[in-house]
Amino acid sequence: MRLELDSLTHRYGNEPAVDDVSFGLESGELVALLGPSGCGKTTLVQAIAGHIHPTAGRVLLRGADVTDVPAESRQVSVVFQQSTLFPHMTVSENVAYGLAARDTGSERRDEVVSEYLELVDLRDQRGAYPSELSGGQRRRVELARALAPQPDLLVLDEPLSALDRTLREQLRDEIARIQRETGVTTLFVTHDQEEAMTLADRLVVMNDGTVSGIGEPRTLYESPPTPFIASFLGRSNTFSATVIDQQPLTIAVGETEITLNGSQKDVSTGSTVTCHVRPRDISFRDSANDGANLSLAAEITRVVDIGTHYDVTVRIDTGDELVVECAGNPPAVGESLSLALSERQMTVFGPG
Amino acid sequence: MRLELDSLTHRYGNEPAVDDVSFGLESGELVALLGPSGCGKTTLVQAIAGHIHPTAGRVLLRGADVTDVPAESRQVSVVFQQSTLFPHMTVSENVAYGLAARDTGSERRDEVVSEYLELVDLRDQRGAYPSELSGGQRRRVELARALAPQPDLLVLDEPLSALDRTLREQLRDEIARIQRETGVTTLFVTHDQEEAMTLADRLVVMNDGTVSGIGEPRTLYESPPTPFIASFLGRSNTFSATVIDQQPLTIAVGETEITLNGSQKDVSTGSTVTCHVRPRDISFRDSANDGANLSLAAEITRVVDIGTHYDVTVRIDTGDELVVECAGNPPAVGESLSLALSERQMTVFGPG
Amino acid sequence: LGSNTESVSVLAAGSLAHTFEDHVGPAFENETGIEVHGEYYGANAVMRMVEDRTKHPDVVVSADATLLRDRLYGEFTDWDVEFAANSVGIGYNDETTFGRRLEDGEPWYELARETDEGDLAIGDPNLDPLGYRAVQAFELAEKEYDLDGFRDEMMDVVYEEPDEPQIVAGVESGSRAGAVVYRNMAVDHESPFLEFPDAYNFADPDRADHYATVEFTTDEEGYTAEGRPVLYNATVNDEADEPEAGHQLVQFLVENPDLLDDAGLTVGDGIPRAKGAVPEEIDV
Amino acid sequence: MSLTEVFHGRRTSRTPELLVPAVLGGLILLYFALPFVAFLSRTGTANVVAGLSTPESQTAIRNSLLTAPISTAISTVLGVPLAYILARRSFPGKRLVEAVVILPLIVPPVVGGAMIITAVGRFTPIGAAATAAGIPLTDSLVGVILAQTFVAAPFVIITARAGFGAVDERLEQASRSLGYGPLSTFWNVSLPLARGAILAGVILTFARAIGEFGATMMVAYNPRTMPTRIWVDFITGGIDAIVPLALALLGITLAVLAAVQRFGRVPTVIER
Amino acid sequence: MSLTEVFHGRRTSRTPELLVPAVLGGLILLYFALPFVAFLSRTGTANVVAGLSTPESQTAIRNSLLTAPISTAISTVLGVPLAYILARRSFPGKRLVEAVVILPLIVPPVVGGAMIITAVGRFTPIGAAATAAGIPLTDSLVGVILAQTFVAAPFVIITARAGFGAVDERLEQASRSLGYGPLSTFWNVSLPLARGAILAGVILTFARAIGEFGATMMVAYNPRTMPTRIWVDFITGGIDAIVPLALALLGITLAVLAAVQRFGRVPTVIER
Ligand SMILES: Nc1ncnc2c1ncn2[C@@H]1O[C@H](COP(=O)(O)OP(=O)(O)OP(=O)(O)O)[C@@H](O)[C@H]1O
Ligand SMILES: Nc1ncnc2c1ncn2[C@@H]1O[C@H](COP(=O)(O)OP(=O)(O)OP(=O)(O)O)[C@@H](O)[C@H]1O
Ligand SMILES: [Mg+2]
Ligand SMILES: [Mg+2]
Repeated sequence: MRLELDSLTHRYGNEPAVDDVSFGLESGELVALLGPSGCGKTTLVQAIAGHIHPTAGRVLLRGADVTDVPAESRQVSVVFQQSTLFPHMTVSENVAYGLAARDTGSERRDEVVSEYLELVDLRDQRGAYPSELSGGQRRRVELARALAPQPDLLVLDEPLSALDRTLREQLRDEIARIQRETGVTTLFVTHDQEEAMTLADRLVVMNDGTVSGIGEPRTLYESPPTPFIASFLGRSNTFSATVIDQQPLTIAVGETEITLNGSQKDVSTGSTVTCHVRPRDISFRDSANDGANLSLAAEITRVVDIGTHYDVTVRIDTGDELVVECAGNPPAVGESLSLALSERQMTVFGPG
Repeated sequence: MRLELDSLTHRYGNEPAVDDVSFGLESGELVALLGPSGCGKTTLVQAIAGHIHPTAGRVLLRGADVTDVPAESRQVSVVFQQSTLFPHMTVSENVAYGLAARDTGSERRDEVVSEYLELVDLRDQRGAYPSELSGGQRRRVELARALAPQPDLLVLDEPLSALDRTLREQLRDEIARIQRETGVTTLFVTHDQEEAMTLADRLVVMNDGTVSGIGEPRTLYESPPTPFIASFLGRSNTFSATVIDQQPLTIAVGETEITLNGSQKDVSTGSTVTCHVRPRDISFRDSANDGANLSLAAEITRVVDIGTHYDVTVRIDTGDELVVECAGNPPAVGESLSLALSERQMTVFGPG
Repeated sequence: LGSNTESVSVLAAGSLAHTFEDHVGPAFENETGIEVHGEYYGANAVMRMVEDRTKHPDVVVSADATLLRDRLYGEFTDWDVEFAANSVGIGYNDETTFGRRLEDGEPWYELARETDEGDLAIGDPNLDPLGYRAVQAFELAEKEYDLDGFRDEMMDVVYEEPDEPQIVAGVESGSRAGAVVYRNMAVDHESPFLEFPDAYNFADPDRADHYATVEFTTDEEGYTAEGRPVLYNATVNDEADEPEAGHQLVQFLVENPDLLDDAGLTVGDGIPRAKGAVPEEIDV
Repeated sequence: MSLTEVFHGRRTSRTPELLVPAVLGGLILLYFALPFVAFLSRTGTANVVAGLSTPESQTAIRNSLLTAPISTAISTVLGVPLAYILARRSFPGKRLVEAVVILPLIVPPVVGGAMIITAVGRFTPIGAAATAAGIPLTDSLVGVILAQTFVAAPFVIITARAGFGAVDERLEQASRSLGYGPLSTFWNVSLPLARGAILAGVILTFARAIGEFGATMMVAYNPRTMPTRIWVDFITGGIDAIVPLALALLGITLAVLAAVQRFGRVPTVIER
Repeated sequence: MSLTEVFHGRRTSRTPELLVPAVLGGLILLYFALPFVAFLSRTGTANVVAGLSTPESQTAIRNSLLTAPISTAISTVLGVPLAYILARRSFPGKRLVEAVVILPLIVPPVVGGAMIITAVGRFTPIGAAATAAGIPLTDSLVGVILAQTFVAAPFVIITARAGFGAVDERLEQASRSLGYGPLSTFWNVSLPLARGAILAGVILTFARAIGEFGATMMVAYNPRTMPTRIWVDFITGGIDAIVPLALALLGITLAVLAAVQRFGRVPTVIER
C-alpha cells in the first residue's frame, strides 16, 4: 500500500473530528474522499500531510509508519483547501518552489514551470503575484505547484471547487490523465459527487467523522450499502413499503405490489422497508420503457424548469413525493400517470 | 430598477478587469452572474458593494447613483467570495452583527439568529468560533449572516462553492425560497452553470471582462447567442458543416445533408458554419427517437463509465468527435450507429 | 577600536566640564601629546563612583576639597593639590522680571523672597556641594542682613536641580529665572551673573572661619558639611592605569593658573596648595 | 487555538529542528540576564523591605504609580487612533508624520527633556500660562507625565499600527457592508482584532513610562519618581542602595504585565 | 497593492469619516513636534556646519556610525531567531524568557548601565579576563556596543516576533509539504513574509542604539559617541551648543530609515 490510515482518530480539544478511520490506497490508485461539509475530510488530509498529529492511530506511507515523521520528509504533494500560495512569490516562483527543494536544475525547472502553467491555463500570469489573481486563478496555481514536482503521492483537498465547470472538467481530465500516465497515487477530497465518480477508481464516503462506505463508484451508486450513501451519491427519492413475501421478495407500495426477483434482502415479512430510486431512473411509462419492469401510479404535483431539464414532482399512493427528471415535454400538473422504474435501479433498505 | 450597472469599467493598475459592463436587476429578480474564472465577477461585486471605486461608469441602487456612497449606506447584503467571518466573534455573534446595526431588539435578534442558523444547519455550532469550523461550515455562517438582516438587495459571490451537493442543493432551494417569499432582489455569482440555471430568473454571462449575453436560462441554453455561451452553459459538441441552400437552410455534414426548417440563419451559401449540440440531446437512433428528426452516421471510439451515466465518444463523417450521454447499456467501441438529434436542439453559428 | 595615543582619564565635578573640555584638555594634549578623557558628574556622584569602583579614573577632581579628603583618603589616595577657587553667585535670565530688576540694582535677597516657587534653582544639597553651598549662602546672608527666617523661606521656594548642568540649562531655556551657581558656570554659558559679596561667596580662603559658622547635614547619610571655601582639588587614584599621565596632568594644573583663570576660576594667593603625602613627581 | 495545539503535540519530537535559532536566541537572553544576575548576586536582597519602607521610597513609588498609568492612558487614547490612520490611509505628508512619531525614540531622553523645557518651561508662553492657571508644567507631577508621555507614547503607536496592519481589510469591508460606519467598524472589528497588539503596546508604553529617567530628570526632577529616586540613591548610597527600588520597579512592571495578559487574554506579552 | 488603491480612490470623499481619530492623533503629533520646533526656533541653525566640523564632533560621529550598526547587527542576528522561536513554539519557561526580553526596556538605562558594569566591569572576572586579552569591555568602543545592544535589542525582538506571529502558519505548512525543513522554511517563507516587521524592528533598534546615552555613559563615557558628546556639549556650552550634533543625529537616523525603507521596500517605517 502506498498510503494507509490505521484507526486514525483526531480530536480538536474534546470534539472528535475523525473517529477510528482506516483505509488504504494501492499504488497508482486514484481514490476520492467524499463526504458532507464538516465530516472530517480536511482533518484527514492534515494528518496525512503531517500538519496535525493524530490523537490516536497511525499513518503509513509506502509501508512505513510516518506518524511521527515531519511533513517535509513525507514526500506528499498537497493542495490545501484554503489557499497557501506564497504572497511574496510570483506565480512562476510559487510553482518552481517545490522543484527547487528537489534539486531540479534551474533550466529544467523553467521548462517544468512553463509546462504546468500551460496545463492550468495561466501562461500570461507567470509574473503576477497571488494578490493579483482571481479566486479561481489562485486555485489553479496551487494545483500546478503541487503537480510540478511530479510526486508519487498526491493529496488534493477540494482543488477544483472554486472553478467554473468548463475549467473544472478540463483540469479534472488533466488530473485523470496525469494520474493515468504517471501512475501517481492520488487522494482526491471533494464534496462533489459527480467529480468523485468521474475521476476515482474507488470512493471513500465519510459521514460525521467515520467511514460510511468504500467501493467502486458505480457499485456504490447503484447498490448503496447505506441510506446515507444512497442519498449522498446523487439525488435520491425514498419511499416506504411493506414486505409481503420473502422468496421472491415482494413488497407493497401503497396498493401496488412489486416483486423483486434479483434482490436478496434479509428482511422479515411484514416489516417496513425504505426503497430508494434516483430521479433519473424513473420515467413516465410509454411504449419505450421496455427495460423498466416495475410500475407505480402517480399524480403530478409540481413541474420546475431548471434549464437543462425539468424536475417533475409526483405523489404516489403512499403519500411519498418523488422527483422525476425529464428532458423535454413535461406532463402537466394534476395529470395522473404511471411511473416506470427498473428493479436494477432500486435499492431496498431494511428497517432500522 | 433595484440595481443597475452603467458602463462600469475597472482597472487594477493598467489591467482592465471589467470593461464597459451594463446590466440591471428589476425589483424582486434573482439574476445569476456567470462566467469563467478571472472574468471579473468579483470585481463587479466589490464595485456594487462599494469596496472598490470603479475606474469609470456608475452603480445605481434603487434608482439613485451610489458610485460615491460609502458601503455602509448602500444597504446591500454581501457574501464575499473569500471568507470574512469575524474571527473574534462566535457563530451566533457573527450572525447577529448585521442585525445590531439595524437596531433589532436583542430578544428578536436571538430569535432571528436561531432561525437562520437552523436554516444553514448549524444549531450546534452557535457558540463555536470560526477557526473551529470546517470550510463548508464557515461558508454557511456567512450565508446566514448576510440573510439575517433581511435585506432588499442581496449579492452572493460564490456562496455555495465549498459545499457538498446535498447541502448545496438544500441551501440553493432555501435561497430560492427566501427569495420567492421575501422578493429580495438577488445577484448570485457562480461559476456553476447548473446552479445558475436552477436558481435564476435571468443569467448574465460574462467572459473576459465583458458581458457575453443576458437572458433567461432556457433561452440561453437552448439558443445560445454566441459560441462562448453555447459551450459555457453546458457540455457542448461542435462540428462544422457547409451551407448548401438558404430557403430552407440546408447544410452538409460530411456526406449527410440536413435541412433545418425552423432556423433563419443569415449565412451565405457555400460558407462553413459551426453546429452546436449538447451531449444529452444526442441519442442512438432506435424505435423511440421520434422527436429527433435528424440523423448522422457515427462510429463509437470510446466509452467512459462515469458512474451516473456513460460518456460515449463517437466520430462522425467530418472527423469531428462528439460526446453522447447515455444512461444505460452503452454500445461497444467500434460499432457503427446512427445518431439521432433534433433540429430544435441544434444551434448553427455563422463563420467568424 | 581605540587609539594608540596615550590618554589619561579624569573624573571631575560637573562644574569643571567646560574647564577640562575646552581649556585644560586641549592645552594639555598640545603640550604632552596625552589625550584627556573627561567624565563629569556631581561631586558626590564622583566620589560614589570611585568608592564603588563603578568608574576607575586616573585623576579625580573635586569641587570641594574636604569632600575628596573625607571620602577618598585611605583607600584611594592620601594626598591632593588645591589648584583653583571659585565664587558663588546668581546666574540669571535677563529676559525675566527677576533678571531685569536684578540688573536695575535691586538687592537680590529682596527679589529672591518675592519669587514664585520654582523660579529660582539651587543644586540638590544632598548630592552636590553647589547645592549645600547655596543653602549655606542663604544662611550667611540671613545673618549678614538680619533677614529673619530667610534661609527657611528660600528653601520653601527654590527648586532643587539634580545636576549642575541642568541648573544653567534651566535658566538658559527659560525654565528658571535664576539659579545659585559658580561663576565659571555662568562664564561658560555666557549668561549674566551676580557674584555674591565675599562674606558669603565662598571664594576667599581667608574667610574660611566665617564660612564655617554654617553647616548642612545631608538627608541620606547624615553627612555634615560645614561651610568652607570653594576650592578645587585634584589627586591621582592609587589604582590608576596611567599614574604617570595622571601626575603630569596634576602638575599641569599647578603650572597653568592663567588657563584656569580664562575658564572663569579664580587662582588667588595661597593657591596652589598641597596636602598630604604628595608624590615627588609633583612640584607645588 | 488549534494551531498552538498542532505544535504542542509535536513539540517533543521537533525541538531539535530549531537548534540554531535556539542557540543564537539563547546568547542574547544570556546577555540580557547576566547584568541582572550579577547585580543581584553582588548586592544581595537582604534589606529590600527596609529600603522600601522609608518615606522617600514610599513617595517615589506613589508618584510613579500615579504618573505612569496616566501617561500610558494618554498615550493610548491619543496614539491608537493615530496608529489606525497610519495603518489604513495614505495622505500627503504621511512620511513626515511617521518621522515625527519616531523622533522621540531617536533623541536621547535627556535631550528630549531639554527640548520639552524649551517648549513648556515656566517662562515660555505655554508654561507661563499653565503656571498662572495653577498647573505648573515643570517640576510637578504634570511635568513627570509630560516627560513620560513624550518618551513612551511612540511604543503604543508603533505596536498598535502593526496590529492594525495585520487585520484583514476585508473584515472591515464586511462590517461596512453590514451597515456599520467607519467608526463603529473600527470599534467593533479593527480594535478587537488588533487587541493583542494594542495591549502589548500598552504594556511596553507603561514599562517605558514607569522606567523613564532622562527626560523626567530634566522636566521634573522633583517630585521624585522611582527612577529619579533610584538615581539619587545611587549617587548617595552607591549601587547597593538601589536594589530595593530597582526590584520594586521590576516587580511592579512585571505584575502589570502579567495582569494585563491575564485580564486581556493576550497570549504573550510581545506578541504582535 | 489593490487595497491601497481602494482607499486611494475614495480618500477624498472619505477623509472626514475618520475625523475623531485624526483629531486625537493630531494632538499627540503636535505634542511630539512642539519640543522640536521650540528647540530649533530658539536656537536657530546658523552654526551647524561649524559645530560639526570640530574634531570632537567628527570623532563622535565616527564612533556612533561605527558602533550603532554593529549593535544593530548583533541584535538582529541574535534577536530574530529568538523572535521566531517565541512566535512559533511553546516551551516551559517561555514567560520567563519573555520577561527577560523586556527587562532592558523597563530598567532606566543608567541603572541598566550600572548593572552591566557589575557584570563585565574591569574588576569582575569577565571584565578582567577581557582586559587581559586586550579587549577592555568598558570605556571602549566594545563597551559602547555592549551598552547599545543591551538597551536596543529588545526592539527588534519584539517587532520581529509580532511580524512572525502575523505570518499564516499554513504557508509554513505548505513549504514543509513541498519538501523544505524548518530552517529552509524559515529562510524562504517566514523571513521574507515578516520582512517588513523585521526591517521596522531593525530601524527602531538602530535609532535606539545610535541615540543611546544613559547606559553608554555608565559603561563607556569615553570614547565619546554622539549622545555622550551632546551631553558634554550641553554641560559645557548649554542648550544652544547641542544643536549641530542633535540635528546630525536626527539626520543620520532619518536617512538610515529612508534608505532601509527604499532598499527593503518596506511600505512605511512603523508598519508591523
Ligand atoms: N481547529 C479546529 N478546532 C475545533 N474544531 C475543528 C477545527 N477544525 C475543524 N474542526 C471541526 O472538526 C470537524 C471536521 O472538520 P474538517 O475541516 O475536517 O471538515 P471537512 O470535512 O474538511 O469539511 P468541509 O467540506 O466543510 O471542508 C468539523 O465539525 C469542524 O467543526
Ligand atoms: N487586486 C488585483 N490586482 C490586480 N489584478 C487583479 C486584482 N484582483 C483581480 N485581478 C484580476 O482581474 C481579473 C478579474 O478578477 P475577478 O476576481 O473579478 O475574477 P472572478 O470573475 O471573480 O474570478 P473567480 O471566478 O476565479 O473568482 C482577473 O484576471 C484577475 O487576475
Ligand atoms: Mg475541508
Ligand atoms: Mg471571484
